[in-house]
Amino acid sequence: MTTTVHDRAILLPVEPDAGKRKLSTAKAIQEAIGQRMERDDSVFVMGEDVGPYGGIFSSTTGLIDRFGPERILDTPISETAFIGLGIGAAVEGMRPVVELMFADFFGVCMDQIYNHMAKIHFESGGNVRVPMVLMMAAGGGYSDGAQHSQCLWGTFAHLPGMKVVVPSNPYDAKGLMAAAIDSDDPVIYIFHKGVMGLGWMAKNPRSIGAVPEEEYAVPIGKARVAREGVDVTIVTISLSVHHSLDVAEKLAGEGIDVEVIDLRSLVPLDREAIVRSVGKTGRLIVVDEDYQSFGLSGEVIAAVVERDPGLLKRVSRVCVPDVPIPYARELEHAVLPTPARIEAAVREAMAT
Amino acid sequence: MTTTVHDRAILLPVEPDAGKRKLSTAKAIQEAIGQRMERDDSVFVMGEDVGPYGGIFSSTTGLIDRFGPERILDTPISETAFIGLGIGAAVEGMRPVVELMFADFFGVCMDQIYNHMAKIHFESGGNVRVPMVLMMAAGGGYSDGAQHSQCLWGTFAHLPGMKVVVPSNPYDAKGLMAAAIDSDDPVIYIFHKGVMGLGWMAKNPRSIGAVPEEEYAVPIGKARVAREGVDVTIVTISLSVHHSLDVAEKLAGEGIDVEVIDLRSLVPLDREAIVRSVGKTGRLIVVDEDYQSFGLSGEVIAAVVERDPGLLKRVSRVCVPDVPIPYARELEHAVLPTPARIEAAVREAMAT
Amino acid sequence: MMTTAPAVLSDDTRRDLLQTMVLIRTFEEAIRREYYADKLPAFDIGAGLVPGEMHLSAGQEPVAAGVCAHLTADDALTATHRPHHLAIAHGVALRPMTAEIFGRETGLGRGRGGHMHLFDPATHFSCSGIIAEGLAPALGQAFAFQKRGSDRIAVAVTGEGAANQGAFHESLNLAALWNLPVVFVVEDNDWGISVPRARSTAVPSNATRAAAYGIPGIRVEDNSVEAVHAAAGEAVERARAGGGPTLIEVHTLRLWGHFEGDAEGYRPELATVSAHDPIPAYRRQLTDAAVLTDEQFEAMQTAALEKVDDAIAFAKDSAAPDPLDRLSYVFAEGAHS
Amino acid sequence: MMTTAPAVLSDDTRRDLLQTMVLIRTFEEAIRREYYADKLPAFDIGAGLVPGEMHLSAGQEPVAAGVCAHLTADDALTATHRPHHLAIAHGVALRPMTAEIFGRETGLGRGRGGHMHLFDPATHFSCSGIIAEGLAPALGQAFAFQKRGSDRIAVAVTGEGAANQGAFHESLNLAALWNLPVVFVVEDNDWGISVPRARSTAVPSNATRAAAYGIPGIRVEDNSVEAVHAAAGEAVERARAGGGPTLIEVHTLRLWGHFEGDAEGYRPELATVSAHDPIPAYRRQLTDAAVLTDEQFEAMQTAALEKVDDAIAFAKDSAAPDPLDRLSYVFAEGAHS
Ligand SMILES: Cc1ncc(C[n+]2csc(CCOP(=O)(O)OP(=O)(O)O)c2C)c(N)n1
Ligand SMILES: Cc1ncc(C[n+]2csc(CCOP(=O)(O)OP(=O)(O)O)c2C)c(N)n1
Ligand SMILES: [Mg+2]
Ligand SMILES: [Mg+2]
Repeated sequence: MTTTVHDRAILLPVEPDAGKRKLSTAKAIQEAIGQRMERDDSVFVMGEDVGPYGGIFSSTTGLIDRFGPERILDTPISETAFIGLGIGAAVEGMRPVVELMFADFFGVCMDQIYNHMAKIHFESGGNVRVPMVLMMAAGGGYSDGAQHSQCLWGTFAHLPGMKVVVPSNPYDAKGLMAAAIDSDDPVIYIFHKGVMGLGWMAKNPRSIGAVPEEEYAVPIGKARVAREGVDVTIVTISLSVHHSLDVAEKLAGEGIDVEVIDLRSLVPLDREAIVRSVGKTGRLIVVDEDYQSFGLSGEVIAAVVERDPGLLKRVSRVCVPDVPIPYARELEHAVLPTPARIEAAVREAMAT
Repeated sequence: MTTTVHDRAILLPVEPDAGKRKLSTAKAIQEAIGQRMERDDSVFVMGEDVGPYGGIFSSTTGLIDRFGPERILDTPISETAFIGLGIGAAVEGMRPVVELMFADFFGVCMDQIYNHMAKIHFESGGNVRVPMVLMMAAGGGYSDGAQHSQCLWGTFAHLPGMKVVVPSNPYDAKGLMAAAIDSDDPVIYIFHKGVMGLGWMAKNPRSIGAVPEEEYAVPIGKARVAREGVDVTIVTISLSVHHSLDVAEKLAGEGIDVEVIDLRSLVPLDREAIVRSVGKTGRLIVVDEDYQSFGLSGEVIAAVVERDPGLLKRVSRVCVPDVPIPYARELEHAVLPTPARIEAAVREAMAT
Repeated sequence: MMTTAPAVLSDDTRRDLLQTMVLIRTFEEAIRREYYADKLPAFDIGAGLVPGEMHLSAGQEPVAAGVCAHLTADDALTATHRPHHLAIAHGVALRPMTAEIFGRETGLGRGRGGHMHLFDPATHFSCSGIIAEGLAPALGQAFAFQKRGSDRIAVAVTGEGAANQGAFHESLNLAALWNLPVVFVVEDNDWGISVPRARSTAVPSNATRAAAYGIPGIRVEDNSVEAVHAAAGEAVERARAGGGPTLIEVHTLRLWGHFEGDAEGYRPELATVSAHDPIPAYRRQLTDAAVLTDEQFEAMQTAALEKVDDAIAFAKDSAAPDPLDRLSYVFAEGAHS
Repeated sequence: MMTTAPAVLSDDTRRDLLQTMVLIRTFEEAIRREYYADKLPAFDIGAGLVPGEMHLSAGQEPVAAGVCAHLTADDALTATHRPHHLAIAHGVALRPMTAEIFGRETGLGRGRGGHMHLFDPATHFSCSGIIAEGLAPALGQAFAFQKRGSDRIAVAVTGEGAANQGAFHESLNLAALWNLPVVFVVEDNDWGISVPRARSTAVPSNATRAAAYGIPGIRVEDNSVEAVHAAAGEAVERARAGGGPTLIEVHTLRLWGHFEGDAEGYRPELATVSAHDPIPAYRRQLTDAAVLTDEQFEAMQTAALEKVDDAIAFAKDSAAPDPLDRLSYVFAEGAHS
């Protein structure tokens, strides 16, 4: 149960200037995994259709050609068995990157995830480490129905012992994946399908962006001020960052100056960054594609009030209003945190 | 897929005077199930060790003697199969009461629970009902370790489509179980082991209380003001209600007047009751034995601030601080919301 | 494991089986057409009249036709992410089914469910997009039927990939233990998305696995609707008679991609797949046996096309759900959240 | 399914097996004594020096002794909620193990884990309180050993009740498919808490289930340590040689209750249970075969008692964890929440 010692890549927490080489988020993830695999043979990838298919949402495209089926392993549809296998391998010092195809499928394997992967380090008094990455696709917006469109990061974040990382753009995706693989702790790495920059799904231009070729890590637990502003703070994550930035840019023309905080991870939650921003604006909107109640949005609000109940002049949430994700487009787009809903929330906040 | 029509029992949401017949919470649950089984043969009970053993935490004691093994069914250790069986039987108009032995085991069967039991009604556009109760034991305090001491109600409450009921005392336990069986919706019914009034576990005297013999239902979704007060509001649930009342009684002697709200359910959450109380006291303490972040406590705080950010003068949380439940008593009692921690929080709140 | 020799079927039954298969194929072709109609040239999975993932069943018609011929609308059937063939063969009404796939208020689920979530109380049909998780609810339907003393049964269908899920094992054990009237049908189409059977399943036949539960296991090797019909007939009869569950695996064919948009680059035998299409094969068989004329076959196609066109027109003419109703149907009763 | 005839064992090996069994029993008796010492007369599960649920393994020593005789500290072993016999036989150091059960800072998990959560990196031992969920991590340990080209193996132990969990099925299929060096051992003690085997399991022997994965399945019927030793020897050798997994079921005995405090009212054969105690039986067998004298047996008991007393004294003398450290060890690195 020894753990391979990794050279830490240099931390570059700030996105470099654009104009450099651009990648989609999917390619950025592939690159991070590939670079780590090249210099550390304890890293391997395992999951359904991660081999020749390249991952249903292209998280592993091309890796099997470089590393072969011994290190890029297609599994049976046995999530409990292969996630458990990842845990055991990690306990013995390997660094598995395991893919759960959709976050929605957590229900068939949650015991391995939350009672084993997340608790072994604690139960062993720190004597056994589980350096494993469990990545998964999340999110809706393309009519995939109630069992294939959920975000669910709040569910993982509520349960102690795993870090929960949710990148919004290619630069962060690469750097956070590198940090996740380097981490001696289990990391849930959730990518929203809508930020992957896939050719076959509508995408926001921010799904493709400048990514350095060299290795780097983005530290887990530090939020990013995606846009500075003084009037309203939007605290958000993942695809909703793109929507929020779009809305912010639109409203800037009208003199409304929105600050957008991209949390980048739920666990650890960068409470400082939230409080700092709300301290400036006094107005908080939490935008979250996960279900509204008992999740991220409540925690963000509590984080502010707990620090100082006087900070907040106004608060609101733009989340999925505690309904399963409907199939019909008209309904789905009525419950997702769309730019239209975000814009309405900002205007309302400014009106008070 | 017809649904048996039930006579609704009269709703008696207010606990009758004491001095009547007293029961433990466990016996109150048994009585509710037994009374419903007597007049509706579509009700049956299923789970591990619910037959001759009577339920590991005595939720079904004696039922097999009255109703036989055809209606009180011991199952294999196959939670996915038997919870799924409950769902299918409910879809065909039966009213299963299924026991998951410990809430901690949800990870082996969560898909049936949250993607099927909770979503079928919605996905079918209301055409298929799933009138099922899934009851389970929760909570720590007796050194059962990280996999047998969790509360986890926040996890269920975050996911839409199931009601989440958590009684704190015998009267409510009977009435809420009756309401849960009557409900045409799936209901998660969580009983904390510490409120069951078991002979072999330390218990608060409030685990035994007056319970009418006749049938009645306590409406799901209405909080109860367990104690009126004007200085501080404690919003809480389950065993923590007992602790909070104990602390309130103690501090009353010092002139500190604590209001205690027993939520009784997370879904629906009685936001009105919370806001009403905080509107009076201005000071909110959320006491919750579930993990602190991304759960009930954040949601309660958000519920207040969302309504009016000016209501709160002070807020704090007494929860499990995002660590797995430790085995050693010294550590476990340092992370549980003990009376000592609650008392300290009230004093702190009063000091500001 | 045994292989059942097909019993001699009446000419009518044989034509009925083919008719069902033709109806299914006609439906799937129409959905495929509609699916792509407004997504090309730049394919966008979320766009068009029929958005989202789309798993079609072409090639697997023999399973649906052969099994469902033994069922009535009182019997329950649970299907998977690839449910259309089974729904049609079981008699789910085409109009509301199609409207659901188009996400309309007139759909089976008022547009809330979609193609992987078809629920029809009238025929006790349901499906789930989560692998193998539809098996357990079927047990409960069978349980309810058994308790009421009826001879109704439940059929639970799943893919060969699904036979490696925990839910498969738990469900078979519990059904066998409680002697429930269930027939388990595994559609072995050789693939679980891009993973071939040999790289997912440690044994060549899932019928072998029946022994792990002390129940009969049958593998139908050749995607023949009549062989399926025979095996299912025995199994259904056993279940109705109180003889408990049976596991049937059918070696069938995924004629198209896993879902629409799947280029199947991973599939080496791609070029020869269409040669194994079971519909022309069965048509030839019946023609050779002088059970079917060309005119009769064309009439089948016409009848199918009429039904399918009607259903699609119905769907297109139906209203979309009102966004204001977005919070409805979470609960049957009581306030929302 | 096959039954392996015990090979002839050396006298030393036979005495070693008995010695291990005696050590385990001595340990369990001591824990039982300590468990009740400060809980009676009013039993309170959370009170006393050893609080919480307590699942003891008396009667199941033949499994632990017979299997672990083939392992070294480099091999991995995963156990269940009933883990002490396996931990001891695998060589987990008694002092930190006992201290963990007493919830002390010197324990294997610094008191964080408890009796169902013993983790020992030195012997690659671990356990889990969730039924059947320990199997899958064992696959990963075997995978890591295989990747490194060693002949180390993993053994995954579970109860007969656990063989109806989904994790059992998935783990056996994946181990067989990837030809992993794993030995699966099912301890059939006839009971899953209060549910007898016949009411949980559709087949009389889990060895039958090996066929569902194309691997050898063996049932040892008589709780004989030598029969277990023989079956495990073959399976371990097969795994080390690259021959893949084996499933062994041992019909063993739960001598005491499911957990301490269990009155076993549901158990009809209660009165006759102690007659089947494997330790006196094996002692008699060895005495009859002139392999063991009474003095040797008494020496075994004395040696065992010394070790156990030492471990318990160590535990009692150790400090409890500091409540101020309550937030430690959630993460290996980085700030907490
Ligand atoms: C629990 C779970 N894991 C993974 C998936 C993703 N998935 C959808 S279909 C499929 C392949 C299913 O293969 P098979 O059971 O053979 O059915 P087929 O698609 O061939 O009809 C997979 C892996 C899922 N829906 N549910
Ligand atoms: C998933 C899960 N379900 C239920 C339990 C509760 N439980 C603990 S031990 C046990 C019985 C286990 O029986 P078996 O596998 O035969 O092991 P034994 O106790 O006989 O050693 C049960 C049901 C659990 N720990 N985990
Ligand atoms: Mg398939
Ligand atoms: Mg057992």
